[in-house]
Amino acid sequence: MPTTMTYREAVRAALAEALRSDERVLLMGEDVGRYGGAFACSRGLLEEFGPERVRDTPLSEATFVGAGIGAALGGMRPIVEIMTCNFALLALDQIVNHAAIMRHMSGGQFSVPLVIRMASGGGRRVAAQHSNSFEGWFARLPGVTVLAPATVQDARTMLRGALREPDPVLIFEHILLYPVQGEVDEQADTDIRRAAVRRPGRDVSLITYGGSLPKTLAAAEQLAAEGIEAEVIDLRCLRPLDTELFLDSVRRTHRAVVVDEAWYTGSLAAEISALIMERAFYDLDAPVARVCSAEVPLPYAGHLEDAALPQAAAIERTVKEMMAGHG
Amino acid sequence: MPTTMTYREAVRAALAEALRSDERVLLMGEDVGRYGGAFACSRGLLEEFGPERVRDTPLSEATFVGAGIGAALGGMRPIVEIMTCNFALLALDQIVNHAAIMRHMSGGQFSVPLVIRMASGGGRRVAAQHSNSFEGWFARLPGVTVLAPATVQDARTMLRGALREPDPVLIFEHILLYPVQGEVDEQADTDIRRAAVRRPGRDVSLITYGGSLPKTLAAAEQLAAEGIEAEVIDLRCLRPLDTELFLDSVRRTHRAVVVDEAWYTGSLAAEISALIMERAFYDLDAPVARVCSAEVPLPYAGHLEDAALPQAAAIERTVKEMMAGHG
Amino acid sequence: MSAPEATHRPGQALLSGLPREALLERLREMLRIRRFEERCAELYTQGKIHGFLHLCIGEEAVAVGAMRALRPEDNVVSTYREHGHALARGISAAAVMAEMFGKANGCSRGRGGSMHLFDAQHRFFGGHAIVGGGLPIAVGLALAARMRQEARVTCCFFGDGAVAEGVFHESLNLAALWRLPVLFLCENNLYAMGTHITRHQSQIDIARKAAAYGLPGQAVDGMAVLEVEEAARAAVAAVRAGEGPRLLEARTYRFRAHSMYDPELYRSREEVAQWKQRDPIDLLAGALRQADLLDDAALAQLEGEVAAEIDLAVAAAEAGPWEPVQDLLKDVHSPRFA
Amino acid sequence: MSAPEATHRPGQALLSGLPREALLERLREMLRIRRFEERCAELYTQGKIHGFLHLCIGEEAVAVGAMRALRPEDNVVSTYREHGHALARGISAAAVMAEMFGKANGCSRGRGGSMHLFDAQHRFFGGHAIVGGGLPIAVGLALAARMRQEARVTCCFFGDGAVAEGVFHESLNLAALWRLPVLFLCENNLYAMGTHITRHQSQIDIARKAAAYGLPGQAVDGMAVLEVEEAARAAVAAVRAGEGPRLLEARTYRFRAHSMYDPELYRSREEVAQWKQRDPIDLLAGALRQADLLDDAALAQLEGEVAAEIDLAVAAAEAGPWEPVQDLLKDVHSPRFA
Ligand SMILES: Cc1ncc(C[n+]2csc(CCOP(=O)(O)OP(=O)(O)O)c2C)c(N)n1
Ligand SMILES: Cc1ncc(C[n+]2csc(CCOP(=O)(O)OP(=O)(O)O)c2C)c(N)n1
Ligand SMILES: [Mg+2]
Ligand SMILES: [Mg+2]
Repeated sequence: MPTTMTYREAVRAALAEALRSDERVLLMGEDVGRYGGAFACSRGLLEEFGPERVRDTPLSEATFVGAGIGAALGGMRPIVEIMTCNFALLALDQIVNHAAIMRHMSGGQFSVPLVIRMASGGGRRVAAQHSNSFEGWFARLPGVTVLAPATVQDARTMLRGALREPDPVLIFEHILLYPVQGEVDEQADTDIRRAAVRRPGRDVSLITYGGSLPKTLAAAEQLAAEGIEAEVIDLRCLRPLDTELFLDSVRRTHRAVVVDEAWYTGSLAAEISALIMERAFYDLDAPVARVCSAEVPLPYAGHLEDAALPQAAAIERTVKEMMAGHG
Repeated sequence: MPTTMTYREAVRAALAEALRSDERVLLMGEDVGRYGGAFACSRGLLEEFGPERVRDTPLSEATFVGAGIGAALGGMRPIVEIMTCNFALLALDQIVNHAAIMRHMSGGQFSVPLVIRMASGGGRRVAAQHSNSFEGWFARLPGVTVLAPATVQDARTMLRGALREPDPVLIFEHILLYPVQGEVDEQADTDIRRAAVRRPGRDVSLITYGGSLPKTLAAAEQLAAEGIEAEVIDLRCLRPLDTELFLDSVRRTHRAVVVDEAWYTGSLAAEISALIMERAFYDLDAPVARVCSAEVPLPYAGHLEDAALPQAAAIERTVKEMMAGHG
Repeated sequence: MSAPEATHRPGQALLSGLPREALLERLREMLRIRRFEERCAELYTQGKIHGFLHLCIGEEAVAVGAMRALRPEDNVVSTYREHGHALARGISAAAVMAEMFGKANGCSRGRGGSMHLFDAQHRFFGGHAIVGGGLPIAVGLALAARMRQEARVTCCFFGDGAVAEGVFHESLNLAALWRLPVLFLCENNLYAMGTHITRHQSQIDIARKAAAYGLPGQAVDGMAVLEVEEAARAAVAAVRAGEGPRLLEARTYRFRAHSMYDPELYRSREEVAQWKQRDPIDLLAGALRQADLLDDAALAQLEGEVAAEIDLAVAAAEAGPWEPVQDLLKDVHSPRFA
Repeated sequence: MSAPEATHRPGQALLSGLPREALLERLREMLRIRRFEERCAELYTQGKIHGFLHLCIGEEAVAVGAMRALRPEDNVVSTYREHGHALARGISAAAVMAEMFGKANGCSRGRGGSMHLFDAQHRFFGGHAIVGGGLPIAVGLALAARMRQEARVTCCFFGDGAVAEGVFHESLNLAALWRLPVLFLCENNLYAMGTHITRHQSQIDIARKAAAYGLPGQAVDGMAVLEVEEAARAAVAAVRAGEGPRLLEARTYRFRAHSMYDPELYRSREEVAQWKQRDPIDLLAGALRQADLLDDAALAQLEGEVAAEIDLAVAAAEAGPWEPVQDLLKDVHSPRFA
């Protein structure tokens, strides 16, 4: 029986469920306890689960992420919150050179079942140091799973799947999604490695994830009004990529646009484009296009921020140009 | 009049020239002084230029890189050495969220003319924490220039160009290149933003950079023996990319293979492939292929390390399959 | 440390040495910051200011006291809670307010906003919002000054929360090792967002941490502007004299929420109310009154001047231009030399 | 601190309390590490071992003393200079040697090599070569032990160079704040590669840094195995008793180069020679002889046993299989649960 909630409430419910159902689970990070989480995703959890299991940390990203690794090695199932992915750079060494590789490097002896959640993305006018989209950087790492729940449903149930993984899982929550309302089926499937078709269509495949999904769906609606039926694919899992799903789509539509809030150069969109190149080249009627952020540190001023981020209008324009053969 | 030297000597000569010709230049990093540099690239410089200008730092990557930013803001021209790019992760926040964006975010008031050098790459059996190829991560950053000198000539003269840049420049030196011998023209052009055709050819464009250049040239020689004339392009500058140069080549050869030591997924090779998709799609006779590292933390054992890294044989095989139309 | 002291030094001691003009100027500066930020909070509610807005209300004595100890040629590196620093440093209220609006006449052309104030003329090197991120940069600025034989001191502000970051440790070590001219000025307001210092520091006496780097550390009452100034002057003099870096911990308190989003679940109204009894503005004003240096009329005049300046600043911000969208990519790179 | 002390405590005091067996065992363990590493150096020259090879020769007393203070259920987190730790912890010489060869019978299946020894059975959690990288992991292991109510102590080794890294600061703070059962064991050999401690630390008294975190710190003569053991036992007992973390600084010296590539331009032969007069093996052996607990024959027997073990280890390494290339990607991920 589906219930309605916000993305933020879904995250909180997922965290509560995790803490309730497995005593090895703990939640730690800056201000996850008393403050209730910078984005209010953990409000009430300290009260329910106590300070042993819901731990406010000092501002020491490298160390509390590393402590998550150690706790995982020691038999716990830590969920570490990094307030935003911007600060994850301070912990990157621990993620890249420790968590991700420990199992392989130790000859299979030590797995790190660690879940790291972080907020990501721009659009809230918090300027260049607080608006980065670094999902794609992490999606490069052998050894980790990278998730980008884009719907309230996924915010509610993907964590359950993440906690079943034996190796590190990174979850990116786009800051613009937190207030979004949606229906949730608590019992839904939690297979975290499957991409999803969010809107079927025959003319072009729009491939996206995370905070760009709503914009892409909006663009698809607009396009439909003009007779272009776009299929919208939500990648959901950025590593490993559910390549077959989007390749199947492209093989049917013969056209693809990848929408990614990261900077254009080196974006995950480039990887998707390269994969389509390698595996569906002969099915393409037009070159794959990317709609990404402008190559600029995100400015504070609203009109500039809007101009820098991928918007529904740019997606529409790109699709229409492609359909018209100017691609 | 060209002289012969090793890549290592070329780096050292370039550093000495920089220190000699501009009193604002200083060199700092771990063991650049008394030890002479982990790769012996700065041996003798402390003796020649003294401890004020050649500074051994504590093991504090974030801080000595940040100090480089500050020194640049304060009117110096620091060259910071991070021993290897593996440790650069510890300083990534300073590079990404400070150096790269300060000029834009300050409304154009504060430029950061900082040069950061680091060793990069695998192949010396130093295992997973010491063999990463992170150039592609940095090439994503608006605001920085990323160089990968692949020849002794470039090791000798690109630094001169880098020091003329008003904004941060990151230089990656592949560890396998240091002992390589080559001819150097001290007066050569130092335009750092141009890619170079290292071997002309008509059948396929092999696009590469840094430590993969020798392997790619070796593969091209082998292919020539079998009648396939590969054009080998050395990107030299990974950001901004000299896109026109490789697109021109692909438009002539109609085929491209990108060789990149980074892990396949999300590699710079993906970006090159996506760019060719977008801008030379209709010129292609076959989909662009990538030869990259296997998706694994680099193992210590030699046979496994060899198997994980891109090798000349794999490049040859990829080209031959492409020419044969199995691509 | 967690509860404010019940009594403070009598006015006379506080005022020692300074002429009335100078004392009123300090009061005026604090008032200016206070009223400026109160206006910002209103403008935020009105949708004129966006994003994160961190007010330093309650902490004005630290900004004003410290800035008085600096010279124009000195460098300042600050945090995202830096309106007070910027104003006390001499950046015009109009330039700061326009920045809050995101206008092109803002001190960072509207690209930085509240958290990223920059001003080359005043050697104000930001406005950094990665907690602790400014410390290494300050060390580098000091290195440049030393190598260029400039007599500049670099003053670096940071909060108690930043003390937990690795760069705090690395920066103090490097600066001390190289005896660089940096004043590390910790604004200890007892909280890192919602986390009380007793829950983020195993050793809450921050000044004491200086010993781990072999440098002098000192704590000062951050609510007493003249004490802050005196301590900062002494520290800056030592730093300028080549004695190496110093750590100064100003014990203060933020009266407002961490940011505009913060429901303040983590502290009691009583705690806040108790600290408000040591409002730095009231403390100085009270001492001035006790010494017969201030009366209602004089205070009203100060308030009036400050209000007028802020009105003008808001008007300038309102009237300011937006940066043209086609300039979006400008300044990602500098114009190339040569 | 930079010059070794000319005299050391007389043998009797050193040997207090332990039976001859136990004393010989400590000597044997140190010899085992020494001879093992000497053999590694030879094998490196012969091209059997590759990559980076960091020898701990001269520092054996720290590994042996510390490991004696630990129980099997305790955790060990180590560095890239960890052959001594691994051997003293009980990992077989054969498993370590095979790892150096890159063989599949190595303790990390040949994937880690010299810098990345791992052994689940001995709770040896690596072998980390990002300097300082192991510290946060140790804190987390201790957190897990605490939450699971296991009586484990986590012993974390790191060098003086690592003390400069931000994670040192962050890890000590977090461990102390949460009173976690970690022993932070600093092997201060006076150098980070070629950089002397006086050129990388503004405060060279590392034990003193503990005060910045409100935890007890102590320095011990790292050349005297029994002193290390005694200090480690006391510290481990306190940690196990729930008193929170401790910092123990063992003052030692590496007799060999930093790695096989290091031409040692940064220190004099005299300095090395002077330290060699305090060779930990000679110190213990000398004390044992003075107390009539060791003679030439007994020493020769120990040496013989050790040599035999190492011969067998090398043979096992030589004979060991290479991991099949088709297993390259194995263990990048674990088999998925459920
Ligand atoms: C590296 C980093 N981690 C987390 C944050 C989120 N954050 C912003 S301010 C803050 C608290 C900082 O506290 P403190 O240093 O005491 O400064 P105050 O806000 O009290 O002035 C946090 C956690 C951040 N901006 N940067
Ligand atoms: C983060 C990081 N920076 C630099 C290096 C290169 N490096 C390896 S060992 C070493 C010196 C470490 O000194 P110390 O911690 O004292 O340990 P020791 O080698 O003396 O045992 C350096 C600089 C590294 N491995 N990791
Ligand atoms: Mg604070
Ligand atoms: Mg050392």
